[in-house]
Amino acid sequence: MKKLINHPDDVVDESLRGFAVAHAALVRVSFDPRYVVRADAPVRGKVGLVSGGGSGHEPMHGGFVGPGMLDAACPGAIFTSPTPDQIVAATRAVDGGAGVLHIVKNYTGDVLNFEMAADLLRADGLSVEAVLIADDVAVENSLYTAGRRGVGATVLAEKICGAAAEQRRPLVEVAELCRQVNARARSMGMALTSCTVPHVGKPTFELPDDEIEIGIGIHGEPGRRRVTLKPAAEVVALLAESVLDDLPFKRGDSALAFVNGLGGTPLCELYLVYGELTKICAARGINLARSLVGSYMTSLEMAGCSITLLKLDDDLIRLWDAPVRTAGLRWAV
Amino acid sequence: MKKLINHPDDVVDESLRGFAVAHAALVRVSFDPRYVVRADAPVRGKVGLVSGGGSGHEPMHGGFVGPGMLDAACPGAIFTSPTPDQIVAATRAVDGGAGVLHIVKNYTGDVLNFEMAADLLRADGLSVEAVLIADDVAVENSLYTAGRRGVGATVLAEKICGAAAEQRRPLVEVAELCRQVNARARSMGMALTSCTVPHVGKPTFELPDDEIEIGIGIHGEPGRRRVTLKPAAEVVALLAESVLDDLPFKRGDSALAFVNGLGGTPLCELYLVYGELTKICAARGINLARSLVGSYMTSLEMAGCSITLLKLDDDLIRLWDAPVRTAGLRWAV
Amino acid sequence: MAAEDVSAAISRAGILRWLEAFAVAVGENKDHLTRLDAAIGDGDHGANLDRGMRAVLLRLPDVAERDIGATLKLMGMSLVSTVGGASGPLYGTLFLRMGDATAGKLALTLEDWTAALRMGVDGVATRGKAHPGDKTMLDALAPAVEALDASQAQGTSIAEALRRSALAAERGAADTIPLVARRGRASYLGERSAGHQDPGATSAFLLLRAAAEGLCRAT
Amino acid sequence: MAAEDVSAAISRAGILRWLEAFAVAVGENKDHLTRLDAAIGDGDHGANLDRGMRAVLLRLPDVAERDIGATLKLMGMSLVSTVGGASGPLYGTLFLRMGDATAGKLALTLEDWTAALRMGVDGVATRGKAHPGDKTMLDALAPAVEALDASQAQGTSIAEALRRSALAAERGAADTIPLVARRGRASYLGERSAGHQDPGATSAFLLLRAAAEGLCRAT
Ligand SMILES: Nc1ncnc2c1ncn2[C@@H]1O[C@H](COP(=O)(O)OP(=O)(O)O)[C@@H](O)[C@H]1O
Ligand SMILES: Nc1ncnc2c1ncn2[C@@H]1O[C@H](COP(=O)(O)OP(=O)(O)O)[C@@H](O)[C@H]1O
Ligand SMILES: [Mg+2]
Ligand SMILES: [Mg+2]
Ligand SMILES: [Mg+2]
Ligand SMILES: [Mg+2]
Repeated sequence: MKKLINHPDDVVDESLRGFAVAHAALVRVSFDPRYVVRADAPVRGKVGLVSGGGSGHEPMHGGFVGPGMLDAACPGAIFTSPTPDQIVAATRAVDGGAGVLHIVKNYTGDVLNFEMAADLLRADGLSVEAVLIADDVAVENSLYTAGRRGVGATVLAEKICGAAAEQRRPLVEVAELCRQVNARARSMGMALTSCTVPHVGKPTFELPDDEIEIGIGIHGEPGRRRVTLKPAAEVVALLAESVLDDLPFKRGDSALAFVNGLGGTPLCELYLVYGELTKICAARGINLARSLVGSYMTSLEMAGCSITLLKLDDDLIRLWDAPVRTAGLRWAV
Repeated sequence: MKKLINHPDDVVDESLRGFAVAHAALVRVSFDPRYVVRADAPVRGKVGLVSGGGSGHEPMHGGFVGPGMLDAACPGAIFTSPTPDQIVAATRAVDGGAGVLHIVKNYTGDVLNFEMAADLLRADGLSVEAVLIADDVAVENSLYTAGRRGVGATVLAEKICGAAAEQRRPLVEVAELCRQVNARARSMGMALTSCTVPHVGKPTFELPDDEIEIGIGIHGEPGRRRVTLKPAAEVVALLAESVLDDLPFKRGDSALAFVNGLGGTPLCELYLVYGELTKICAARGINLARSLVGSYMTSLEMAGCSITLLKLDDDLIRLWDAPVRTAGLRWAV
Repeated sequence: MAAEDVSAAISRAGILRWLEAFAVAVGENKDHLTRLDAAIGDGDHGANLDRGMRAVLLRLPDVAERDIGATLKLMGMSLVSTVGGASGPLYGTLFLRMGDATAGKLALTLEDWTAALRMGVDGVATRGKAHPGDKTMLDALAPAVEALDASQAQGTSIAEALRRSALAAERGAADTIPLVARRGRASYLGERSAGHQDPGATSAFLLLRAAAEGLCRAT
Repeated sequence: MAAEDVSAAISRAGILRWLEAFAVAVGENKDHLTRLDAAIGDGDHGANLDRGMRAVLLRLPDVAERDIGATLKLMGMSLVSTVGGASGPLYGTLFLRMGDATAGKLALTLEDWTAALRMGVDGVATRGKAHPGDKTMLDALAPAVEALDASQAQGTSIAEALRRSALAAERGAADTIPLVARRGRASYLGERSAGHQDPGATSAFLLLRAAAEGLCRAT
């Protein structure tokens, strides 16, 4: 295992310590329990947005804390959901009197920990809503399973709901918007290589030199299938078609395309992937009105990418374009 | 070789195509000859800033084209400097009547191609200045060699000179500022893994599982020495001490710290590195007044990082904080 | 038979021995649990539980003088706030509910233990929305409760009842091997989850084996 | 001897044969040059020159009717605008300067050729600020010019002169092996650059071998 770390037990705290110093103007960081809040939290009268999940997906979620996006993020151990006490403390820290929305990726661990936290908070009289993000088309959607995983749509939901909360929309509206974003977004990812969880010390899975995993999860969960290494055009077609067919996206739809790197794939490849995606969408008559290309929701040093498409309307475009000032996403401010 | 590409010959153009669509509001892209210019180029009365170099270092340089930073970037083949015709065309495209500054990383190829271009442009009556960036302390500085390589300081010089040009400072001043930034900055990098140039198809060098290369160049040029894999704290100490001793930085200095990822290293490790760097600088009495942490000057998918320190003064701080709106760096606007 | 009844009961010391034995078992089986979780999950179950049980051990002295309910609640709270993942809230719920069921008690009869474990396991089922056969920790926990019921009906000794419940949990864990996961991270694998033993069911077996070993040590 | 002089002279066709032979040699030695460059540089010299010479071949028909100077200038321009790296401007300069020296000519004598190559090589030295012994292409180019001077003094045939200059370039390239690089990317290696043959000197030898083969083919 080759990593720029000290002891595996200390990775999350030490990384967070660097993050806290680098972005001291934007955020405050609590180490016990562990959470990141925007420097000016709580913002009176604004719905607070809290997310969280395992670490190792940086910049998500801590890098999305700041004006126009999240009020707080709760980083768990690497690839392990945070605990209720983190979520409770973060929620209290950002409650500005208008209630708090928990944006939760649909993994059993995240769901259960956020539920326990919400139970405790509601028992104390706080107004808490939770929305599950479940946009990964690689997973069969069924009542008899844990359901689809939350992937790329999480970043989009956090940005869009963050803008809505900044406009002082009420909790029910922000929560409904979050459900809308989830309903209108679909994602699928692929891996060229595995990643190594520090305390495990060896790759999560083995992938032969000439194979790629289609439908990979952001913790290295296996995907739909393995196929032989292909030119990018074919890989993108595989991902894009699953995504486009699922909603389905229709000719004339306006969409936001999010090409996300998994951590070990360089930006030049992500732009190449985006170029391929624009061709496929053009052929299907889908207008890519907005885009985001970069490594925003990573799986440590895994090489690969995911593609997310979000069906846009005017409100969503305005909210997407609204100012955001976080370590990971920043514009118009 | 596992990459999200089609044919190795097409990587640069195809990646640039995706980049052009993703950032159509910010830049225009010419494919023959190949260059990227800000959408509103030329800006009348403003010194034009042009840089360029081999591709594979994204977001540098194309991702730094936009208001407050570069006016144009010339991407060469992967790790190969651009050609004079690209530089000539880009320079003409951004000449707003106040002259053009070429910011050139000190590699023989970059230097010679920019020189030829400048010769041609000057012969045509254009006012062109060139400044070499040579901040890599891993290389012995000597008149009898190609001299130090240009690394992290390039990004800082492009940002700072971009802000100065935006203020309509004249060419001689912007060029002098660029030389100042170069004189006040030092860098050193290290690699955990090699990278694979697409048309070569295999790793540029072999690094055993338990060794790292200290002083690596951004094209995989060998560094000062190989050492066994160490905890991040020791690695950062190795890099930081070389950097700090070279200028030297003194107790009481104010500095900007730039922790740069080489492409395959995840952000959580870079923040951890930054955390270690803050401790070392604190112990030396150096005040890290500004910071930049992320993968801004990469070597394809190489894992590793570089550390750059720039000695700040009030003017440099103001210029650093000034608005910048590019694909890769964006704030205050 | 009053004398025998008392010696057969579960004391506060027995509860502490149980928790310590579980912590030791988790430590010893950390890599095993991690390997099981790596096969059908994300390879952190061993590390998660180990982190949690080490935290529990550190805090046990705080409750040395408290009743069993308080001890179990503290155990639950510690797990909830240190484990994370799916197993944190689930094991946390198990202990919190067992703590509710034993609030104020200084010793437990077999009936008390059985009722408390049932309440805990029901809590796990409610929190996780899993059913027996979904290939989760419930597949070890539920048979353990049933075995306790059966032992009670047959009037076995408490030591024998605990032994049988541990055995039932062990069988339950082994029986997850052919199952297709319908809950938790393993469910993403679909059919490919069959052929592997569930890590959570395996740690649940360790928990009940620790109970058989520690709760009422023969003196 | 006018007849022999003419037959011994370098015609436009000879120049085209030379450039084609060089393109072929670069194509055939692409991997070899890449390996040499990978050892002490960045492994792109083969790809760089090959890209450039393929571009040159595509554009040669444009100058089929033009004089030698124009042909060499076009060659230089093509290399400059397609090769990049250090070798692009350097080889580009070589050909541009040779083009200047042969402007308007339809055939070259040995004197013309020697003078043109000297001008080209001087251009390379000026542009690259390198000296013989710095472990660069100059270490093959400079001996080739010297050999031509010597042949001229000795009055050898043009074919023999070209053969000797190729041989001198080959030796010069081989002699770079023990040298420590002082220019270009290889200089970053310091002492570790010794023991490897310089890629640019190697391609320069290919250029002069192509000249010996193509410039004045015996008919
Ligand atoms: N919904 C559920 N109900 C009951 N147990 C579950 C549920 N989901 C997961 N589990 C148990 O949790 C175990 C995994 O725990 P762990 O690896 O610590 O968490 P995570 O899956 O979040 O990484 C599984 O083996 C399974 O026994
Ligand atoms: N300053 C210089 N003067 C003469 N030749 C040089 C100089 N620098 C480099 N070279 C030659 O260029 C060759 C490398 O060319 P190439 O690999 O194409 O460019 P780059 O080094 O930019 O990758 C070297 O082997 C050397 O012969
Ligand atoms: Mg987990
Ligand atoms: Mg090169
Ligand atoms: Mg797990
Ligand atoms: Mg080279």
